[in-house]
Amino acid sequence: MEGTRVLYFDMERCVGCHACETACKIENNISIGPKWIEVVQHDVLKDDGTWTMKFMPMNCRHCAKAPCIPACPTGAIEQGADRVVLVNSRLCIGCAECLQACPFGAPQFGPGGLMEKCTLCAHRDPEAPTACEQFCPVGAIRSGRPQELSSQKRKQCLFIAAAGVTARSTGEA
Amino acid sequence: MRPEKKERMLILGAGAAGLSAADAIRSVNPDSPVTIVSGEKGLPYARMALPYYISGKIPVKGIFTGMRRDFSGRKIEYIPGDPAVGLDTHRQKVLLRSGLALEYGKLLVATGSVPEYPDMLAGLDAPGICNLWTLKDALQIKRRIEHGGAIAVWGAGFVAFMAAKALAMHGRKVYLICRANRILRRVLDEGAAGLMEHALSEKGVVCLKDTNVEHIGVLKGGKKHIVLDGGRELAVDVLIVALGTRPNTGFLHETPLAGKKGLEVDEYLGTRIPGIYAAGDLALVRDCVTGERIAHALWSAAVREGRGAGLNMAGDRHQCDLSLLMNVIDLGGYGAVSVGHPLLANNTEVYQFADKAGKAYRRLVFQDRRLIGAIIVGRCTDTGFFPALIRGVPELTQARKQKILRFPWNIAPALLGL
Amino acid sequence: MIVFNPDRCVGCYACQVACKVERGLPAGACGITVLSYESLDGGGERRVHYRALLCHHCADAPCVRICPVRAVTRDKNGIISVASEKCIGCRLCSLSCPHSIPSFNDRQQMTKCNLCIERIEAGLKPACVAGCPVAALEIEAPREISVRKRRGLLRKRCCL
Amino acid sequence: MQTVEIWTRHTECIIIWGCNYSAAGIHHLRYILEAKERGVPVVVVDSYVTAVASKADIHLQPLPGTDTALALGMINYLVSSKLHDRDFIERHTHGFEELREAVKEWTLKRTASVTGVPADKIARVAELYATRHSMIECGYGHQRYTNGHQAQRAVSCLAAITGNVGKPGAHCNFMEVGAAYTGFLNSARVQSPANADIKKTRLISISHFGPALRAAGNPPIRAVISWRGALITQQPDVKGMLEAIRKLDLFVCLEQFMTDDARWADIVLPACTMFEQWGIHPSYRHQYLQVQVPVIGPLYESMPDIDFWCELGRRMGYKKYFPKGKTGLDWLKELLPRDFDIKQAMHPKGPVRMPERFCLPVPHMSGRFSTPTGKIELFSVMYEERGKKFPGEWSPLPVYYPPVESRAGDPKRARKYPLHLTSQHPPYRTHSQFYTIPYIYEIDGPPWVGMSRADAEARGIKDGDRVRVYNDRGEAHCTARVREHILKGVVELDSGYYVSTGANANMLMSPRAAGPRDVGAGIMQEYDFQLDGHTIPYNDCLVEIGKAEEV
Repeated sequence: MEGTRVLYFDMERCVGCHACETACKIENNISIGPKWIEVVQHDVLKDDGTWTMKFMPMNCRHCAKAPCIPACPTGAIEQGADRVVLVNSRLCIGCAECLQACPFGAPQFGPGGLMEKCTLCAHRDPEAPTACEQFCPVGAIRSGRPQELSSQKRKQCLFIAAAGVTARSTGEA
Repeated sequence: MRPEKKERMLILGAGAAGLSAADAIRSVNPDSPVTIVSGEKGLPYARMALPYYISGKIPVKGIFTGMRRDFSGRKIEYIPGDPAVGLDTHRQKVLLRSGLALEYGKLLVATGSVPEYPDMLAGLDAPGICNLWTLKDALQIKRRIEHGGAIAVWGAGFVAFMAAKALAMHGRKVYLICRANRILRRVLDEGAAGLMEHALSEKGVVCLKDTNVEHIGVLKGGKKHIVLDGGRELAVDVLIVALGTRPNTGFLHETPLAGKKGLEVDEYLGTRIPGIYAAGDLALVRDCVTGERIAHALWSAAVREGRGAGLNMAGDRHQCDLSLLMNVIDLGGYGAVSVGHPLLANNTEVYQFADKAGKAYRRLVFQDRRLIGAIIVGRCTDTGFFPALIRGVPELTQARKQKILRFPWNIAPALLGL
Repeated sequence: MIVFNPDRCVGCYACQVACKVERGLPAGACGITVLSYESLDGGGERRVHYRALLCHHCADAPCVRICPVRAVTRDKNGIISVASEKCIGCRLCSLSCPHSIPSFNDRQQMTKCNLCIERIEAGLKPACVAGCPVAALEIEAPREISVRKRRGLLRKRCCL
Repeated sequence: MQTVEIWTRHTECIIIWGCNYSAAGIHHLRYILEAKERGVPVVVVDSYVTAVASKADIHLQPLPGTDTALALGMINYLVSSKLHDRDFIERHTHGFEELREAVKEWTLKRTASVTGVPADKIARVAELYATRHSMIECGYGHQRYTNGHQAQRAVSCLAAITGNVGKPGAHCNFMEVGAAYTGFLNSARVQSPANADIKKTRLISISHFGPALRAAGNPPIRAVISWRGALITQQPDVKGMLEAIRKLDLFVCLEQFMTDDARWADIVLPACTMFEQWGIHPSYRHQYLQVQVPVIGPLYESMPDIDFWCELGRRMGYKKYFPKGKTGLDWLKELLPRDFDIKQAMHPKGPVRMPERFCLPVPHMSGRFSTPTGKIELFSVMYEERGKKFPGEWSPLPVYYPPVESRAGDPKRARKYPLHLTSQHPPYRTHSQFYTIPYIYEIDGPPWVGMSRADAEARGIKDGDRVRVYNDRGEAHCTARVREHILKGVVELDSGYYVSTGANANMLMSPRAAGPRDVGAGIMQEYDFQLDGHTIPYNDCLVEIGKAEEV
């Protein structure tokens, strides 16, 4: 998928400020509770016997072969040509089967109990950054074409969510 | 665009479609005025539950689907016993029989269907001859069969079957007068119908196939004398006529919406007049297997369409016109399910399975790599998977299909990716 | 909701027994169903997989929506339960449930998982969860599942 | 203060001392991380494993309040290893010999035993620092102790003896915003208008507000207006503060939220939000500023703060100086240098740099320093002089002594209250601000106290338990967070929880002051903020933790 813009997360940069969470909530008007993107933290023992912390923002990875899609019993989750996985809330019955299938814990459940999750800011312009990228103060969330990443960075950024905007942006071209 | 706050949502009909629509409107729009008009008196009830009421399984209060406080608590106006008699699409008004004219912003026609009557026979107006359609009918039947007696059911469709079953379970002698060569011929094949007939006969129902009613008379003491076309004669206390239904669209005859088969709707359940929607038995929705426009007189379809229409009325854009045929009947634990079009015959692959004891039966019909219909008799634990599968969720891959055909008695593992 | 871990299940059916004992259910009806299925793995070995069919207590449950006599209801805690005495046995719920969860007792009344509400109120886990000898079942809120999975991923990543 | 761009481009080693950029100044982190990705080693000195420490190549974790010892140990190690910059010392410093003698006692072994940092780690960092073009970024972490002024002096001396001062990318940055900013925004221009009848004002220590209100005699203080601050929440000795406030005739608060001050105020005046009024935004550690342009008019009865003060001035009879209709923008224009084009600072594109004449990109490049000797005073002549005039701790050479309230400083007290509480800047709030925002509360959760697993286990506390943090001054109730990364014996309780939540760390703090000068009751005469210091030793606090009783 050359040319596909991807969103990538840099664990070496994330400092756990949760700005992405709040930016996402404000951008998508999410209620208290569900977190389309969430920064998680983990204590790690270093080689010298002292402790340190690791942070990582987690959102929906928009997997190429998303396990939530076959898990959904009502066909409410769809993946478009741009690879963005979206949920149709009118078909969702809130059974949370998708959450059990998702290894990333991405599906969230709002006050009505229906599934909602990261849309990669699908309502924004295809070339515009997502809210989380825009408001990350340390550049831990960035988007770009995979070939723009150095191999070093690519190694650091295990988690790459495909924000396949190619289809959206080059569709007309 | 959300509708204006003051815009009245008028729902004609308090059946499954009408009430689902009201629920759906309220779920997204807690404020707009909603009015439900019912042609029948009293509280709304589930027509489906009437056979269970006459069989004695539930008390009469168990059939009601909406209580007054449900309506008042959610600020829904409920007008019972006042059927619509006219519609003025220009002034956006509905005229009720009492003379009341209701203005609307959005209108949902969900007046359901009415039973078909055979037009030829004399004597149908005698007491003890009725449909099983309204609560009034049910109360009448219940009263007449209280102290035993024989009952004839004319027709062999879903309602007839449910009536016969209900009364037989109640310990009554029941004759099922079936014009075709099998019962439930629209939804079951011979194999399945045979099993169900057998099960019925074990409960004391006599199925008279390839038979029609020639003459009806009334004997002394009120018993009905029924002459059948084969020359056989029956004397019964009650005759239930259940020969099918037609859409209840009479009051629309002067509007552009009038149509004998039902109301044409688009994929958002809107009719050709903006602001007017239709759902339930009279809405001509697309069959999700054949794609043809047809009115499915089903509870499940009415609930689904009612909800969809309600959401669209409240300002959503929710595509919801694909309807799936599904019938489920149960004879005291022995059930039959028919989903989709299991009897379709062109370019289909048909697989039939029967267990050794001759108790369970399955018919799976595929067309162009799709499952388009299924009949399941006995062993009904996995039936919930069929409607979704026919709708294409999950997709029927070749591997899945092979798994289903290898283990046809429980398709759940094949669908859950095991 | 009750979460099933297929990697742990050994197909002992203790959950089904626990459920039936707890709720006094007859044969044929149960709040949890364990399915088994065989497949060949990469090395040509036969493997048995298990999967529990459990009520998800869906937020917008089709069974609640479709029940003609409103016998299936969702309470304030989100638990979907059936009032047996109201049930007419029309089986629409079982046809509408995408997991075919509703089962029927000998009186043709629908029975299904009620999350053992009495046990939960008494501070206990549901019977199936408590009865599972290999901890393949756990009761967990969706938010907890999400947090557990997200944390777990980071932990895994940190241990690389 | 050097501007961030310079040090990210030229620096070869960064030491972040007592500063958690992820909580206070996250906008700098991008530059630090970029430098790190360029291969620059990043060292963090902090008792906590902060988010910034988690990004460091080397993290030195000294025991609370031992930073002075750490810096002195590093100086001694460098001098004895001959890694100091003799040329720079010769030309730009004063008192090196005295310092060399004074630090001799700080062998690596002793330093390691006092600070708890392994000796090899100290040596490694010292070498790294001395042999490269290095930067020290100081926060307030090591300064909020009673020995904090000496810690900062020791760190500065470390920079001076290695010559890492006044070169692009090599400097010792303190949290300074004041000098450049006050010069730029010249409030003196309106402070004393000619011929104005303004009574002589007294400088009251806000950290000693309680004692100062009692001590102020002529005239006594009768009314207080709390404005853009949190008098009750953010100052130590909450009980003393509340007592003093109770005795006032009038306590007024300008607020939008039900803060502690608003809760205690006799009158709460509806204040404008930043979206409704003019303002100006500088920041710590960089040289940018931005003019805040109102995007909506004041809502309801609220009014811009400047309007309130002007109106008050007019009512008090100073109509002449507070003309009606003078907007926030007019005031800003008056305060800013006349040749500064305010329009560029109002541009929606963002902040602009202050003109260079107010803040040099690389200060001290000239090698001239505004001290009596004109050099960097390792032996401070100014301190010596000042010490003759005012009481206090005026050691002209940096010396280490344990903080007054610490395990080493007060072993008797530590037997009763063995845990060292340090209250850091909350990462998701600005002190007590934003506590009321649901999205923030969702992230931060109810008030919590962090403690090590060893301390928790010794007290039978599990993660998530309700606990009581207490000493003889007060107590705070919060949820325990038991974490591996917290040092044994150290307790983390974020500052800024409202007193009304029952989890305010200041309930436990003593009203003593940090800094060389002892100001007694808190009314300060002839105050020199460059020398006298006078901060609050928020990190000088011993507590004990116990499980809270079930209610």
